[in-house]
Amino acid sequence: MNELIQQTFTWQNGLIFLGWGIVFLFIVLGFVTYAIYFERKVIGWMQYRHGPTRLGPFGMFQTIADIFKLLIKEDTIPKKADRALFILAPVIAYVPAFAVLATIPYTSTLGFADLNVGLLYYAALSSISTIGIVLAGWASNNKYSLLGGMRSAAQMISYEIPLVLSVVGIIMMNGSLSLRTIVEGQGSNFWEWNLFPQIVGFMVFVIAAVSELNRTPFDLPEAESELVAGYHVEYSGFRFAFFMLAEYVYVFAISALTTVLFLGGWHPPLAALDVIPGLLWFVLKFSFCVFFLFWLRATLPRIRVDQLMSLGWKVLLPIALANIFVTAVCLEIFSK
Amino acid sequence: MKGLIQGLGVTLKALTSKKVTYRYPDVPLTMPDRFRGIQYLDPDKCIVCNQCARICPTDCITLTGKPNPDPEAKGKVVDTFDLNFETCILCDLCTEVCPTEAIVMTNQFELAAYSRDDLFKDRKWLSENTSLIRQDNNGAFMLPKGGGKKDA
Amino acid sequence: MSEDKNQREEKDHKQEQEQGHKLEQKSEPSSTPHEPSHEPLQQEAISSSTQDVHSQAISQEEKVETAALHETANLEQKQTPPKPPANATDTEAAKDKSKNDTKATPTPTGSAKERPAKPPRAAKSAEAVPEEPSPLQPLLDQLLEGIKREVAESAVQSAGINQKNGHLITLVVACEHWLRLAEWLKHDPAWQCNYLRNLSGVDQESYLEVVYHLIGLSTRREVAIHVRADCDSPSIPSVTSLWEAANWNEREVYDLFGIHFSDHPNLTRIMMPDQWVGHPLRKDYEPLDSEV
Amino acid sequence: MIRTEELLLNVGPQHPSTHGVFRIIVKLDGEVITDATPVMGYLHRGTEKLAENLNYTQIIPYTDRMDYVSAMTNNYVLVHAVEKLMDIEVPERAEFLRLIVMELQRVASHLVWWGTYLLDIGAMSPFLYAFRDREIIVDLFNELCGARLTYNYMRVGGVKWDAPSGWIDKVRDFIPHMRKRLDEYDRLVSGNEIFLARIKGVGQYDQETAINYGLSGANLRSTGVDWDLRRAEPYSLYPRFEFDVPLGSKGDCYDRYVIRIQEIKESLRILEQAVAQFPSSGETMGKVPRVIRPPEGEIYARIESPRGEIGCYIISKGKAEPYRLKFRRPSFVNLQILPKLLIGETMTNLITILGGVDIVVGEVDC
Repeated sequence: MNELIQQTFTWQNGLIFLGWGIVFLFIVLGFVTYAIYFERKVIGWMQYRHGPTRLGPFGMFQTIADIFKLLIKEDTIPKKADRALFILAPVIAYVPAFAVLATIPYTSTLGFADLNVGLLYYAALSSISTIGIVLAGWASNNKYSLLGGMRSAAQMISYEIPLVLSVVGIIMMNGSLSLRTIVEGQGSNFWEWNLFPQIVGFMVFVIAAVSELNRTPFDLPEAESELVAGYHVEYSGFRFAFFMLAEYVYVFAISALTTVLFLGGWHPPLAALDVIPGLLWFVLKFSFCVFFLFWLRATLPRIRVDQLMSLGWKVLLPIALANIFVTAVCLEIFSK
Repeated sequence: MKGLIQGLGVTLKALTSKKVTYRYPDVPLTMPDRFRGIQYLDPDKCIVCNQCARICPTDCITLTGKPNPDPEAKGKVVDTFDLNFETCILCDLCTEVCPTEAIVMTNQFELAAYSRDDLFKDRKWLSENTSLIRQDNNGAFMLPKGGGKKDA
Repeated sequence: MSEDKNQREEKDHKQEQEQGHKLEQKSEPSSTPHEPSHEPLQQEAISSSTQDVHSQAISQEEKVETAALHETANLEQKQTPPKPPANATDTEAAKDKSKNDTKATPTPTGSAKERPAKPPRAAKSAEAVPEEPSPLQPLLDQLLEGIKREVAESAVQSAGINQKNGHLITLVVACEHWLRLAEWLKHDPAWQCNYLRNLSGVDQESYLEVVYHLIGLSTRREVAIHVRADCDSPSIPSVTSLWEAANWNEREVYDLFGIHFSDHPNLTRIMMPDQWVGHPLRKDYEPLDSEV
Repeated sequence: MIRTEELLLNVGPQHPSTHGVFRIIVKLDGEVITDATPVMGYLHRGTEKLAENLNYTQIIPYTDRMDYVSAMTNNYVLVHAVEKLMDIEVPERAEFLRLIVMELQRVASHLVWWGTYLLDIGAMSPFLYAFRDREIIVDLFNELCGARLTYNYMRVGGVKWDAPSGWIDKVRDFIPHMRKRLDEYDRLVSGNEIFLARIKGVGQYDQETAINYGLSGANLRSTGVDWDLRRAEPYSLYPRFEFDVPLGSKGDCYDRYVIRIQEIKESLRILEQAVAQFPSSGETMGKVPRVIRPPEGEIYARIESPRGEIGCYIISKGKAEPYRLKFRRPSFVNLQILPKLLIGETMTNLITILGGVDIVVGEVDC
């Protein structure tokens, strides 16, 4: 894939990229379907019940049936809604979520583009979907969704900064923004991963990432017990599916990013285990991150808006800055 | 943080523990004997004393009697017995006052109907509703009054 | 009519059952010696309050008649002689209760009205024992002078002690003195009734009435006050200024009875839709659709 | 000139966390509530009007449907009022059965409250945990009186059914099991910092306002007022068992939460003693005339339901039907303090406070 990118852009290359793009789209859609199924099963097990079991063996086809239902369902647009924005909002919410996956290296060879500003690319694109959510909240002309939209705008903006700052420590250690070099910078023994030198950065990153996804301790925009369903209350049919898709693709993206940045991408935890291919390690770490997100959703209550803001600005931000400062000092002392 | 981690521990333990839900539509659910489902009427026990129609808080029982066909037996025999299941609240007062235990509750709890007029149960339907009849009718509450012996 | 004693043998049952049937055919008036005076009254009340579709009237008749049928079934059960037709206020029950009433001293442990749970009761003594004045009588007299002193001479129209209700002091108060009395009850050091526990409207047909149950949490003293308002333009001063609990209760009484509470913060309907016509809990209220 | 308007929001009759058909019209300035007016009556079934044409045995099924989460205490208050009016003596075994059933109902009702309260605050699992344990109690009731929610179990003078064989042992086994579960709940939620941050200091009021608003139950005791009818005005067999009444101090949602959890433990203690002293034999029905015809007079009986003081005011004119029957419903009275508490709070706290007051709309509208 890399040498293809270096060559001049001909029709033939373009078609190959498109082909790979579609293949990857189906991989991600497959992941989303079974992430939803896996989440419902895990949360079910955690609540002493079985989760979906009726459709297909162990309920495998449940999510496929759901998506099929959403496809067939009528796509209602509220009369007084702002039609253009209403239709545009899910697109704006979903496209960056999928575009962000381009720079994530899965194994030493497998990976799409290897931008040298991979991390910056990720942070920039992921904040565009905030606009999509705010647009959805405003366009559906519903008070609840307006509240949901406003809340999510406040939340995402105030958690974007700690998310990015918490990663600056790693960048300083590796000296480059490219995700591939960050992974190569981590050794194949688990104590050489970025996790341990950057443990503080890791904590801030996890909290900010969960809040970025609007998931449970911070799922304020679509707080079902208060705002009924938040910004996507007026959406139905396939447009609603877009928002669900966007949410779960972000789960994919954030888990992949955590694996790459902190858990050493495709490196095995112990050097001796090198014989097992890197992709398997990547998938293992990746699914642990996904499981952790579902685990949080099953246990934790929701945080209040003002507590969310104060946590974001008064707690995470200073810790992230302190982490950068400490990393800088350590680099200065140890690099000599 | 300690509380959060404790909470996560509880849910993790629940992940692997035995589940408590039962597979109702596939596995039929058995109710205890005293469960109050839809009524069963034994027409020949009924002496048309109208007690059940009077006690019913929502007045959903209407019954008419006709004089006993064979001349020497006195008293009346039940002709039509309509139970308007739309308003019946399954409070079990009718079986309580019935002196001859003609009307008895069954454990049948699947009571949904596709149209409202299925809900008007007539005497024929009630007498055929013989599945899972309740045995222990007001056992400790009172001795069976009137003719009906406690044959259960 | 559904309970029965279970120590009676079956045979006696059957025989008594027949007797019950025979009575059914007898004409109704002769079968209830117990309260002849009440039967006709109750009769008109039912027919007047539901002069709608004929079927409704029949089911009412049936209810009254069956009540009479069972009434005669166990005559010897009658414990109490026909009660003097006392009105609701002073129900001096014939029975005296053994009670360790230490109302005056609010000891937290043996709380004043704590009736020992079901002490083995002496066999029901023969009736017509002269009603022994309840231990609260002195307290009642003390309250009455206090009211005469503080509020007004004719404030209390009648006062009594409800034996059955744990010797609850019951007063009937004129509605013009009510607000003044309420303030006194709340601020008087001996009473300090700071907890309005219940506020209910009653339609006594000849007049509308609001019953307040007050209790002082610290003094453990309880009092029930009936305030009367006439039927055509019922209006009672509102006590929301004294007890906030009265706010919605008074709105509910206004909604269901039509009693207007003067200077209530916002006297609007609370249960019924706003454009509802009529006050449902009144006896002379014609239900919207008759066969309900 | 930029003009900011207040947002008028209907926390409407159909809303996931108003515990029933209940609506609050809220004026929002951003997220802060400036004015709240509750609207009710959606579930008003006119029980008091119907009761005037029903005799006492027929009213009992209607009381089940008032506070449908704790039907047993509604049954008991009506039956207790009539028994006091007619001086009927309830046999020992019937009174024990009533007490055991009421305390089980209190545990079940608090479990429903606990599950839905956590769901309002955002945690999904506690609801399932609570209903798994409540299922055991509901099965016990199903075996005893044939119904899971609307029991119609108590009669004037006693109870309808005697305990089936082995029922008391099942109640005895339930108590340790429930205690183990309560520890699990504490580990899952009570220490959770997010949960504590959400309820500490929310919806706070002092003792004067609580008494002035006529609150009762955990809402009153959370401000430190020692007023539990089982202790203050004992009825049934409560004087025979010792249990203590948990009291709060600050009167905020956290105190109410702790009190209700403590009340479950106290109920389990009472159950333990009641099951130990349960008479092995005895009638379940006292001497009751065939037609319940209370003598003329009026009575206001009140007991401690899981939500507060439930009262039944009967005016009888000596007939088989009550002349006037008024229920003092704790949820209706406790709800009055809501508008006062909500001014200045955020939308999220509205749900927390409403959950903390613990209302059942069937009882609010009666």
